[in-house]
Amino acid sequence: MTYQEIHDKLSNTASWQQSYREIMLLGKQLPTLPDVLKTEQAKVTGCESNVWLHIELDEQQQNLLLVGDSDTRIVKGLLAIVLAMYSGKTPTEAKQIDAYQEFESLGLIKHLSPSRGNGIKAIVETIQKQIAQLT
Amino acid sequence: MTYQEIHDKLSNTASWQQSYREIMLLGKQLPTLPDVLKTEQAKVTGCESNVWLHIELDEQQQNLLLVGDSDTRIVKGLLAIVLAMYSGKTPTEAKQIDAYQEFESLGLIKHLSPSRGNGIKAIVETIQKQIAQLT
Amino acid sequence: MSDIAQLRNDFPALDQHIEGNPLVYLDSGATSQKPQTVIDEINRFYAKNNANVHRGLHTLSEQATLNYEKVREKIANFLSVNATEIVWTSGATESINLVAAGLTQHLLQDDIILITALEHHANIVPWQQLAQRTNAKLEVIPVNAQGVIDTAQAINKIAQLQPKVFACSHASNTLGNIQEVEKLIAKAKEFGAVTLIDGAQAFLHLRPNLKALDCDFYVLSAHKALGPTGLGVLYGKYDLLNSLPVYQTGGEMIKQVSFEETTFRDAPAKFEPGTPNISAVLGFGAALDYLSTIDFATMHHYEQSLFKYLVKQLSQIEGIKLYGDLENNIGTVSFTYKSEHHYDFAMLLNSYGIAVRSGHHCTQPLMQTLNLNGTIRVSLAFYNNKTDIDRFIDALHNCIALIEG
Amino acid sequence: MSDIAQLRNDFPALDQHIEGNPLVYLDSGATSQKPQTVIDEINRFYAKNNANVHRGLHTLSEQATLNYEKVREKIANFLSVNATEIVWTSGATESINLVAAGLTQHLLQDDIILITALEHHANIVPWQQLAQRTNAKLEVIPVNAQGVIDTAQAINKIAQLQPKVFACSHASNTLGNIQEVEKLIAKAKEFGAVTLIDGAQAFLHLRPNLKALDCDFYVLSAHKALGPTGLGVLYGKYDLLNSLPVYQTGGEMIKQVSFEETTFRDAPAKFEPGTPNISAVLGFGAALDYLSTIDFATMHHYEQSLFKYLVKQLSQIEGIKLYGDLENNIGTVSFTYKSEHHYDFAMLLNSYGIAVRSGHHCTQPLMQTLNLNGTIRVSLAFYNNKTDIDRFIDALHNCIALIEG
Ligand SMILES: Cc1ncc(COP(=O)(O)O)c(C=O)c1O
Ligand SMILES: Cc1ncc(COP(=O)(O)O)c(C=O)c1O
Repeated sequence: MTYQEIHDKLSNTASWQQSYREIMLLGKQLPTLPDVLKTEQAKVTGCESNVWLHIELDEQQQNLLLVGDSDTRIVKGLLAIVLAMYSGKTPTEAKQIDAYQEFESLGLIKHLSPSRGNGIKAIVETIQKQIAQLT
Repeated sequence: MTYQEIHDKLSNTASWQQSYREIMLLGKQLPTLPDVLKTEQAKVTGCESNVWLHIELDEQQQNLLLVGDSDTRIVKGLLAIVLAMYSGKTPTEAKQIDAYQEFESLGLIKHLSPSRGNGIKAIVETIQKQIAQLT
Repeated sequence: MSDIAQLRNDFPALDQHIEGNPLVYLDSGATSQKPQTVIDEINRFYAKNNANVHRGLHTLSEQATLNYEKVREKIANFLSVNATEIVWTSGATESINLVAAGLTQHLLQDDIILITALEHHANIVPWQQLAQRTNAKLEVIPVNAQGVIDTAQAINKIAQLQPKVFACSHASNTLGNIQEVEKLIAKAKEFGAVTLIDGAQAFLHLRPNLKALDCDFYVLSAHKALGPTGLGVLYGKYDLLNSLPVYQTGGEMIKQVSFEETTFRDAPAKFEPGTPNISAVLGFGAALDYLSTIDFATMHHYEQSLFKYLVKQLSQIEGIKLYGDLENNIGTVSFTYKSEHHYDFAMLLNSYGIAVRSGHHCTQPLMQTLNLNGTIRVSLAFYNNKTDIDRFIDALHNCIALIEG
Repeated sequence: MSDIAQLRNDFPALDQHIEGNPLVYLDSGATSQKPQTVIDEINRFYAKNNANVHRGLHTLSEQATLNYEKVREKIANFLSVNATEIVWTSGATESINLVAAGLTQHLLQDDIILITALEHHANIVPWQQLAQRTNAKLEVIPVNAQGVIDTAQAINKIAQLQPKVFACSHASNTLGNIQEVEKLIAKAKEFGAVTLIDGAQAFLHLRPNLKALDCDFYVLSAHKALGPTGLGVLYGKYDLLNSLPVYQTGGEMIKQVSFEETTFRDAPAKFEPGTPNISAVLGFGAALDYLSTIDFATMHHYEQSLFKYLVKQLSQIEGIKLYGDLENNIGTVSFTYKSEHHYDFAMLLNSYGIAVRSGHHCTQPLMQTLNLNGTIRVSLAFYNNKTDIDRFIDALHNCIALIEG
């Protein structure tokens, strides 16, 4: 699903329960990461649940390839949203992304409270840091 | 001054200031203890100020003789009241004395709050303990 | 039961909506709610009586001191001990740390410190640190696959290991189990062990008589027992307590200070340096007064019947697995649903206004033993009611549907 | 000045009568009064938001955590440091104890710990204990007969002794003196000393910029700065702070616990085991917000002019002797009257509604140096006014008449 499709879906939810349902569905669509990729190094620290994340550039070294996983449904869904935001972007484009503002416009900002322990902040920071290193 | 005279004086005070004046006057009338009697052993613990106290029986071994001193005027005055209560009494009579109730009837009970640090409670307890040992 | 049901109205925080739903507070194990009288007392102190204690002769200070010391008597009466045996600390955690630090000289290499497998980190790590300092050994009484300690087995273990120190929770924060501490203490004392009971969870629900328990130390936190945050109690049998070396040092706890030498006062003053948490002590006094108005047998019966109802409802849901001792319990239950993550349940339940706790509950070793990464924990108090449980169970069904859907 | 004079109305406890007289509160050095906004915030927390922090995913817990962590940022901003450099403790006393305990491995036999002759017991005894543990030496920068530290002499002493640890109060609780800590810190750092400044008295009156002071540690108590009891702040330069070993252990401060091994989180979490004093942190946040609305220069000028007025009035009374530095002062003055006992004055003044402190003020060594058994101490804050001072001086004249009569 493209980020635009996600945006349209989530902007129309009527209740928290419905948006959780959509988020969890997004998570379900995200492929499970093979165990060999669930390395300590790929782990994003600062999440209450386990989150693994890999970022690379495609063969032409132009567009970002992101894969990730989490052991909880909700965080995996939120992760799917983040991955959709960044996937296929060039590093320069990716640097422009204000993930927080996107979550705000999705009506999900409440989920991103640091004390929720979902680590979205940590995920976004990890991505931005790795992009900076890639370029 | 006898305890009765003290009682009459203090029962007629119109203000805290006036009763403090009377208390301090009582203190002034209490002879200063010679330094040799201001021993560590004679010190009453539990007072914010220094209080020294000696209790004996007279030669006929019948009536209590009490002397004491304090380095503060107010505590010395309160001490004078306690000494007047007990002086000349037989140990048996002394055991009957409810110093707290006396202070209550003098309108001074507020002064005896343990947190005032004047140690009247400690003084009275010391007297009662020593009387018990004398007999 | 009708009287008890009214008490809920004394707790203002319970009367609110979360995400459009009435709040269902099932996280009393983390911290209890406070009755209005406690809030009022804190208010009164700051608005009318605010002063430091033990330091001033003026009226405000004197009143604050009197009231402050009265609460020490109140908690002492509550626990059936003497006021001089009560030390105010910043929490159960500090209480345990104070004792563990104080026992350093008490231990020799290879001496045994015995705890259990279901302790809170606060009743593990200070002992682990003590063991490291002294080269003593930390040993552990196991739990079974349900998370329950077999008392007979535990007694054997005590007899076999002959610990110098025995520390055990009165009730488990994760599972709610009530340990048979009286028997364990008696056995540990046969071998001269110093015994410490962590009553952080038990105090509110069991109102222990410490004379009867006969432990050397007992600790609790005011905030888990209707009182304010930042206050703990350490009870210690006087002579043993007073024999511990000073812990933190500073004002108030000293007899005499010079640059060459300092002498200290006797317990409890010796362990209370600096300005104490005066407003919390007064607030806790109001909490104890409040508790005193509730007949214990009535409260206990009410809590137990709520708990039984909760367990029954949960047991009927397919896929739910319950842990812990469901018979001897303060009213706390931990569960999992299939292999689902506790995080998702906690988040989803919250969207229905249900406040539960999820995770390892500061009992990671217990989680390792039970082979779990965490549980969903529901913890009750007497201000909960059947409606709370019904709302929770309804929401839980919905959450399962959301997750399975 | 008119604006400042209005602030008094924000402090409900000031508006009462003692023994029939209006309360004149001149004991802010013991503890400050609290503005209504602080009381309201504590109220709000318990009545609406009560929950534990860092532990729950539910809304109440999440809000409590957010608000709690925001206050860490507030105090960090206030002190011009980073939020990660702020540790919440139970008071200035605990803050100093934490550092003194943490420096145990830092010291070798005969190393020097340097303090001053006017420190509060809380900034003496923990260092004395540290010296005893490590066989280090406790050395003291003297004061003159007035109770004042000569900065040049102090600097010489630092150069001569080359201390490993230097601890000094920013302002004296007994005398109000402001020490020239910036210069002393700079000199001590030349020799690589670890520096700790006790800001318990200074914080409210001086609002220090710790980046500018450049000390390693700074401590304060919330209750002396319009905040609630039971809360202290420890600031530490991050790397040094984080290099200190863990102090108390328990929940929340750990990364991973097993019975074999425990790993700890980084500072500040590492030093904050157990449930913190949440309501006090939130109340202190309200105190900082309140302070932020008061222009510092205006407040300082007002306090200083009150102090000058107080000193002038006191100086005119025959038989009164003033101590301390009357130029560089936070607004606290200690005095004696002839050879009269401070106790009598405190008691008599109280009967006029005047709340002062008397005694050794937890500075026994300073009293020994000044050859006193105690003083009467008047300590001001910005909520005092000229009328307070006039009432106090009037009452003092009456007390003298009573005593001399
Ligand atoms: C200069 C100084 N340092 C330390 C302290 C100790 O503060 P607390 O009692 O709040 O821990 C005080 C309090 O009187 C003080 O005035
Ligand atoms: C069994 C048990 N012990 C100790 C503690 C620590 O209490 P506090 O965090 O109030 O210090 C807790 C709190 O969760 C607990 O449940």
